[in-house]
Amino acid sequence: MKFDDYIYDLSSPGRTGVDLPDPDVPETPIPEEFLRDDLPLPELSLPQVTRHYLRLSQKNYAVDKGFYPLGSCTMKYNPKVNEWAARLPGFANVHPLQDPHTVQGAMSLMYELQAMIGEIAGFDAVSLQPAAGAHGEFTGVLIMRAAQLARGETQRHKILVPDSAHGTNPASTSMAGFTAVQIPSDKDGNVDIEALKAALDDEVIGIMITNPNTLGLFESHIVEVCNLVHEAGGLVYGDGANLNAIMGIVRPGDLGVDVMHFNLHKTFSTPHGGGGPGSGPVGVTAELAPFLPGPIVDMTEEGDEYVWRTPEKSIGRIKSFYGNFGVMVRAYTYIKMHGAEGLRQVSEIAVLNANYMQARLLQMGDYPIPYGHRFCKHETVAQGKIPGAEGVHTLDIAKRLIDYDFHPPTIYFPLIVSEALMIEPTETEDKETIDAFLDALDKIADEARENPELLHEAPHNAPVRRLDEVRAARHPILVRLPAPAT
Amino acid sequence: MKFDDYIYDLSSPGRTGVDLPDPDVPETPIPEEFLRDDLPLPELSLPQVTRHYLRLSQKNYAVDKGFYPLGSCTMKYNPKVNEWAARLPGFANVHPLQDPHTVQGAMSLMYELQAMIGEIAGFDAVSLQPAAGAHGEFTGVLIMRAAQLARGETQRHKILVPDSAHGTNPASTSMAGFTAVQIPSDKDGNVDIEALKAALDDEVIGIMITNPNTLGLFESHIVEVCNLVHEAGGLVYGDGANLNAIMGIVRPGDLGVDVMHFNLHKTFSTPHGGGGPGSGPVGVTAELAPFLPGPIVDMTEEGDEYVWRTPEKSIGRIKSFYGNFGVMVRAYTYIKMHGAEGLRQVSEIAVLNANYMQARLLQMGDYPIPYGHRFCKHETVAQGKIPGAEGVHTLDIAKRLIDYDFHPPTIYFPLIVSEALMIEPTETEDKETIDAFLDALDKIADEARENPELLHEAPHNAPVRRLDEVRAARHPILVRLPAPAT
Amino acid sequence: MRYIPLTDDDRRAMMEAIGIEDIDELFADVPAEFRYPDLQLPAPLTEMEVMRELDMMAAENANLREFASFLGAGAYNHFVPAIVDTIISRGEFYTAYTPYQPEISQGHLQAAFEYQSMVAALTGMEAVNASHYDGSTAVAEAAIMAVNIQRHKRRTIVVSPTLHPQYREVLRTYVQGMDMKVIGDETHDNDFHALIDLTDDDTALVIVQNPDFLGQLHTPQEMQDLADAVHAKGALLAVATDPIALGILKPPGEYGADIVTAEGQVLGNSLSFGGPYLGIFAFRMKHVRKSSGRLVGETVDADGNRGYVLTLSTREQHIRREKATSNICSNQALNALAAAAYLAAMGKHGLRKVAELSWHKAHYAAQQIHQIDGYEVVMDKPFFKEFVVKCPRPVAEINRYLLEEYGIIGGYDLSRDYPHLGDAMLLCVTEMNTREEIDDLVIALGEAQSPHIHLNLEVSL
Amino acid sequence: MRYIPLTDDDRRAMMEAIGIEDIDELFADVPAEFRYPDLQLPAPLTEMEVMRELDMMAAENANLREFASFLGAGAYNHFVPAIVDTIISRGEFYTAYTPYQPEISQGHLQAAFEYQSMVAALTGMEAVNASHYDGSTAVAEAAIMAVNIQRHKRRTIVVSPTLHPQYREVLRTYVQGMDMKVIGDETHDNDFHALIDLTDDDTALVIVQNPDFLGQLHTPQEMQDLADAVHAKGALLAVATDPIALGILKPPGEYGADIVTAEGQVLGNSLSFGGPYLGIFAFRMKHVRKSSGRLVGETVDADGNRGYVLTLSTREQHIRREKATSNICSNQALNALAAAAYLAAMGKHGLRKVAELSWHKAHYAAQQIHQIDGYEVVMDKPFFKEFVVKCPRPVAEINRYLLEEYGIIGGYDLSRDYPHLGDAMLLCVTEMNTREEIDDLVIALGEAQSPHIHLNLEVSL
Ligand SMILES: Cc1ncc(COP(=O)(O)O)c(C=O)c1O
Ligand SMILES: Cc1ncc(COP(=O)(O)O)c(C=O)c1O
Repeated sequence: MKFDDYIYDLSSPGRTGVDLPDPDVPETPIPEEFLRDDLPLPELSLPQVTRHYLRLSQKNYAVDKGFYPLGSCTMKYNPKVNEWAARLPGFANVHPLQDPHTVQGAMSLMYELQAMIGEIAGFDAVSLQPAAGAHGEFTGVLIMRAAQLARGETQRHKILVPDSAHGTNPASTSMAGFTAVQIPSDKDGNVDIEALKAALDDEVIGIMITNPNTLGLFESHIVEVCNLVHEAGGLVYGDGANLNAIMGIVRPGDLGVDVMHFNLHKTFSTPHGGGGPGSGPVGVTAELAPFLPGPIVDMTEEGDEYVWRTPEKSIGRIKSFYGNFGVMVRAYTYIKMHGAEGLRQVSEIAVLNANYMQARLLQMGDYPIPYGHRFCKHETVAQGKIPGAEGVHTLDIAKRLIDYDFHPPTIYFPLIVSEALMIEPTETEDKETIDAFLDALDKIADEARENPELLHEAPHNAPVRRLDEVRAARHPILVRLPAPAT
Repeated sequence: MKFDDYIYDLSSPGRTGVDLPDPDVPETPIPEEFLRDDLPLPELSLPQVTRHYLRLSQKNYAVDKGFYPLGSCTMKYNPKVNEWAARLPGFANVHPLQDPHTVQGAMSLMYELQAMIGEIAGFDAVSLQPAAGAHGEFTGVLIMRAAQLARGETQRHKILVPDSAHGTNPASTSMAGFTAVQIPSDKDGNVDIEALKAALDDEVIGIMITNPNTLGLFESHIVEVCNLVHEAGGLVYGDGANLNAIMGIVRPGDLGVDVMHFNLHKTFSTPHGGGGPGSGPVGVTAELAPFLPGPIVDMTEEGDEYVWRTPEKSIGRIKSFYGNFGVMVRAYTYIKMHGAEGLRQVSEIAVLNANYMQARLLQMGDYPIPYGHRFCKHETVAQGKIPGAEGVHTLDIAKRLIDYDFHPPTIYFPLIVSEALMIEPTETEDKETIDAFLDALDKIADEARENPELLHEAPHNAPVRRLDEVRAARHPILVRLPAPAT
Repeated sequence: MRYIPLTDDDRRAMMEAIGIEDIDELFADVPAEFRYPDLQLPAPLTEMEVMRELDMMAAENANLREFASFLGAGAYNHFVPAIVDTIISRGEFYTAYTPYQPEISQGHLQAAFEYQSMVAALTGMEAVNASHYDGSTAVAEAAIMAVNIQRHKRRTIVVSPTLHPQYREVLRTYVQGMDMKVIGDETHDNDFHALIDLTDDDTALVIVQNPDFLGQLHTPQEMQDLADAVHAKGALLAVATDPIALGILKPPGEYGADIVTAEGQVLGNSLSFGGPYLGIFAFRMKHVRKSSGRLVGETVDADGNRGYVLTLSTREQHIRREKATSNICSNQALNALAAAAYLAAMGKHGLRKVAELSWHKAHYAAQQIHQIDGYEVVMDKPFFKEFVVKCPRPVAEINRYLLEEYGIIGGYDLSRDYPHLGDAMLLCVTEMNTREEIDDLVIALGEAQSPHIHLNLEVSL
Repeated sequence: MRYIPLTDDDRRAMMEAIGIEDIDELFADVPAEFRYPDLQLPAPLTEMEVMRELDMMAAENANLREFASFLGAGAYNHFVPAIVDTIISRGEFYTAYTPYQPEISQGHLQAAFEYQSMVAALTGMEAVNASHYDGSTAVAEAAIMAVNIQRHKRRTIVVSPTLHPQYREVLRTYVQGMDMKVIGDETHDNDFHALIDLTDDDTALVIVQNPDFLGQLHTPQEMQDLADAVHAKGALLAVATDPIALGILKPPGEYGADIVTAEGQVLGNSLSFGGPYLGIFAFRMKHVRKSSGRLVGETVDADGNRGYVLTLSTREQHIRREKATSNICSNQALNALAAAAYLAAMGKHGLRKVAELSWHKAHYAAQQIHQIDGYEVVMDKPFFKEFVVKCPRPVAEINRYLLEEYGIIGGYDLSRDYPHLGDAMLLCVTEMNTREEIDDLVIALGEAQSPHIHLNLEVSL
């Protein structure tokens, strides 16, 4: 009995999971020429569907199941009240094109959310439209360029991207039609100021900077970086993916960042959904506000009604409708439950947890931390280079962690740290869990030295053994349909 | 990292899962003398609570996970729309003592449900108050006695209960203050008519009869049984637990049953909840209607409003308020989605599935079926007496089925079949699943002969090995609290 | 159709295996004259249609997410954190049945064992069963258990007049066929001396409620004195209580109760128009073999690992049949799971705070109402979250005014159960009532006292 | 507080391990002058309070469970069976992230692979990615993919004027920084000849919608002819479609489309005021290495058992950075899961029936409306579930009348996007609209045509 068999293997002709009523209106014939011959969808009963997905779900690791210290992804606890909120009929069953009079509640939520996240990060205006962080980056880059074009600076086409940056930064740059120029990091993990200076010229649109950066380090020269870029006529894009480390601690807008995206699905506890949906609002300075994508929510001058407004010089719509509203509801709920003090505590504990992790790893000595001489912020980047176990790689360590019932950290990123293990505990983990994880790493280091095969062949307790990714890529099978009935 | 550790082991002083606001009113001191010293509840974070229960849940077998042919329990699919319905704020957030004007929707649902289940089983009046089948039995027995007392027949105190009956039948009898008299079954699994005749006298309140009975057999003499009892001045109680076999096929009320309980959590697809809540409405003939527990829902003579009414000679309230309303919502949803034709189909397929199971088992020959010469109804009772494997018992077979990823059938019941395996597939299972279950039984018979140890030590793949029930009963540990802090 | 997966081919193949040509053959043993009745049921609706219908039916009820309410009287509007529904909505939990096969039911069994333990902590008792149907039937089961403990030699149950009227009614329903007496509530005197006087050598059990139906509290000392007196007469004492109150109040286990019952709805279960609720049932370990209901016990598996099983089933109907301690089979397992999840999520600090908030808000409300001309709050004893208000006109009229003019669902009308109180209502205030709601109530009550107010009988929801 | 589990003891122990005395020390590298800003945020609410607030905010919106609606225009009120939410509410699914560790993500990976397969079946295409943000960004990604396939040698995108106006807007936003042209929608002529004429050797992609934004259908033959003509000019064809329509209509894969996009919201995703939705993206296998988005592939594990992994990641930003085919990282995985669950539950028969019901009801509505004096349904082409109605007065006024007098949410006002149509509305009818609603709409439209009707600007919800 394999309810988690491949879905088409559960199908049997004539079954259906959901009945629909017969038409309550006279029927209108559908012209033959339009009709498809066959509709090769599976035919299942509802009990089968239920069991299939329940069993599949049990093969998944998730935050609700255990520790998920995936660096850069802020896998914090997803509060259940958020889910309740997003499913309220007044939010879930509302059409985006309804008359604004009939959706004032939803618009007020967006209006308040715009204001609150602007306040948290120090921006004057916010558009909630982008669907994810990368989408926000793309939006931000277009805004930067639009602002410069408006100033007549048509020659600018380069965007500086630190070598520690997330892949979406250079990808967003070139997707927008610009040239990404890589800037090296210095020995402390900061942007190399000299290299930055050398790269700055009047072709530079600006820099994309992540702070804390992907090494988990606060860019100590951030103000200088912003000043240098501004002096060169450039703008500063802040990748806000790591905002969880600095809420109530410092506001990127105050530091000189001109435009920044938020990852509501990281910082503000909305669930990651197995890869999405996210939400990537963009905040900007007053100067850049006219370029935001629209519509955004505004209030009438009388202050008695919410209205849609598209900024005057908008780069245009970046997505249909207004963004991932369901995600906004969750983020709103979270922020309202925390307030200023609560959010600061979130960041403080996220950073405390990461530094505790880092301190104990340093003490353990088995996993080098290249920038361990500094306090980290919300995450720390170690290396899977266990002394005395040279044949063992980060991948092996990660797979072995699975046997200890943990989700592995992010691996092989950032690229500038070889054999990287990027560990982000978040503030919602307890000390016992972090300690257990550290103990597992400790044991794994011993195993690596004593019995490296154990690691090479890990995982041993997962629903499947190690998967052949090379084969998948060489002969890609992306779809499997039953052979058509003949 | 053991999130499914015992809950107190996850506790740490000072943690709390849910914050509450501070009072928004002036505080009133609580007199010292009333205050407790300590409140030894666990202290957990919400992420811990979430993981704890998610992990516990994964250690449970359930209908949503796979085949659960627990005889007599009708473990059919629990539709998800039922769950949606019961959680509607207009149902879930309504107080039972509200002014009836403000709960007309809920009362109309109850009114219609009373009518529909009365119609399905052929009764003139229904009370929805009993909380479960056994509660309904108890109610029914009290009604029977009250009716007879009203006729002045104070001498009656015995209730006849066939030896195949469910344990709740005799238990309800004696809980009501009466004497249960056991009636044997005949060789065809029916009530032994001669024995019945012999037992009938003017001390008999009536008989409790289950039809189809717990052997899965339709009582072929049912009309005669009812007549005999009635002739002796007795009443017939129908245990409606097995209604799933006969909806649209025959109505117990038509056959002569005077009072019957329904198990909404069996027949009408409401979930079993790990043991409850159920709902055990009682239906009666017009003659017995005045004795029903109340209040029940009635309609004003003008037909414009639902009102509460307690029958004139009511045995009294059997439970606070009106019964398990949340369960009623689910049953109502189910019945409304089926209609007369759909319910008949439910019963037909439930019986088809059971007979297919029985036919193939008979053909297999490894599991004797004492009454296999008759068609069964919704379930069949086989025996764990595998030829050539005398040391193997039903318990071993059941535990071995777990290794094949099935929930075992009901075992050792009914008591009149030794080594009973009581198998109820229900109508919501597909043929592939039933076949896979039969294949597993087939393999297990071979294993029993070839490698009985495999069965004695089963299960091998469950979250725990076989549990020591004797030890649990000998030194009962029902509560485990941390030692008080000193 | 609907949830039936068999295809036509399947049916044919199965009929062939059975050796029939028509499903009707399987029903040949059903008396022909009654076979295939023509059921008069509404035409079937698809899921889409039934959702629309139910949405409309539900909207016809005034629900407490939209209306302020001061109703209690045995069912309470306490806060249920979202986590509770998340947990009880897990298919693995709610679509399982009684854990007859412990090896594949450890999730439920452990959760139930934890429920027993947390309720033991809360009540101060040594043992707790897995649930009864609700607060009322738990009381009735307590009476039967006491008689069983006394080997049926004592057969009188003495009940306090301030035990919930419905509980007393259910108790009487339960014991009507047995040779038992229920006395004590003939007067309305809420004084323990009267109960003690009634207790004699036929008394099996004395049942009181604390906080009682009228919200009033007896001090732990009064309770202990009662227990001592009852015990001195050879009887047992059962206390029905409010689990929320136990967040701050000394538990019955500390003042001599032999059996503790409670309506557990307040612990994470929605109001649901009266059910399903949760009968909490706790007792002294020495009486365990006379106790009713399912019990989960700790044990070990074949490898020596800790595990949980149903235990002491020899008390139960499926083993003991007519000699069982109770007929209960299906219980309120999922409601007990909700209670466990609630207690785990609220924890020590959360539950305490819920209790404190209820206390403070109820007392604030009582003080305000007491000051309204024409109203009088009965304050002869301390109370927890409910209190009695004597009103200047019939409660039904006042309540209608509150509802129509303020959208407030008023208190419980005591005139039927406690006529000696005159026009009196039982008001309940919990952490869910905001100060604004209370202040509105006070204003509305003030207005409602005039008998000249015009009442429009139509309520628009 | 809230979701933070550390106790004071924990904090102390951790600070000691780190070697600090105050958490502030961890932030010493943050510029002091900007450290610890005084954030002006609303005071924090507890869960209980926030639920009350959100309940009230949500109630301020007219929701389609209470109001009849004929709005479509890219977001549709189709039926979502309860099973879908049951599935996507499983914590194991929705609290996971991108399955970077396939061994503990087989549940999600298999579900995503099944999504790809079912969407391939539906669209008639060979390959499908794991999702884009929505229907609009899927179109923009198609344009970029086409330019990549053409190695940037062709840089013009020809779009039909009846491609959703927002999709065209998003496309233009996307390519504004690239040396690319978007043409074709300067006129409102919904004729393929014009598009074919515009297609030249700079054309990378021609994008049409079928059924188009105005609901109209091109025959498979017209579509095939278009595809042939486009291909003959060396360009590719992308078709944006409606997955529900494909329940009955010949899929784009059968008439020559190279890329198929769609708004997948209709497949089991709630309207949610515009998002999160689902960008469906299907294409020919030969273009797989230029495709954007995540792809799940089948493979085997070390024991040779079937399993699933993310594959061809070398196209993606985390590997290829500035050379990636797209910048997408987080996608709409959970919405794709909802779509998979929906397709699995509805299956072949259910989806067909949804499509048929939408067809029949829309046609019934169109016929009725066409008969109302002053209204005219544009019928020059067949349509699926949406159609254009020319109205006797501004649509905004009519809609306000429908809403206020009948609680009906009317159609989409076309006057901004298609001014040449005059006062015209795009009406959408699905299986969710009952005949009664349609008949009410017809009556209401009839009444609303009089310009003398008094309109009260206050909507009461
Ligand atoms: C540092 C950083 N920047 C940008 C992104 C992209 O965000 P999204 O996945 O929401 O598109 C991520 C996501 O992992 C990230 O970690
Ligand atoms: C035949 C029969 N009668 C009565 C009952 C008792 O029903 P309940 O568990 O709802 O009390 C059962 C339950 O299993 C049963 O199978």
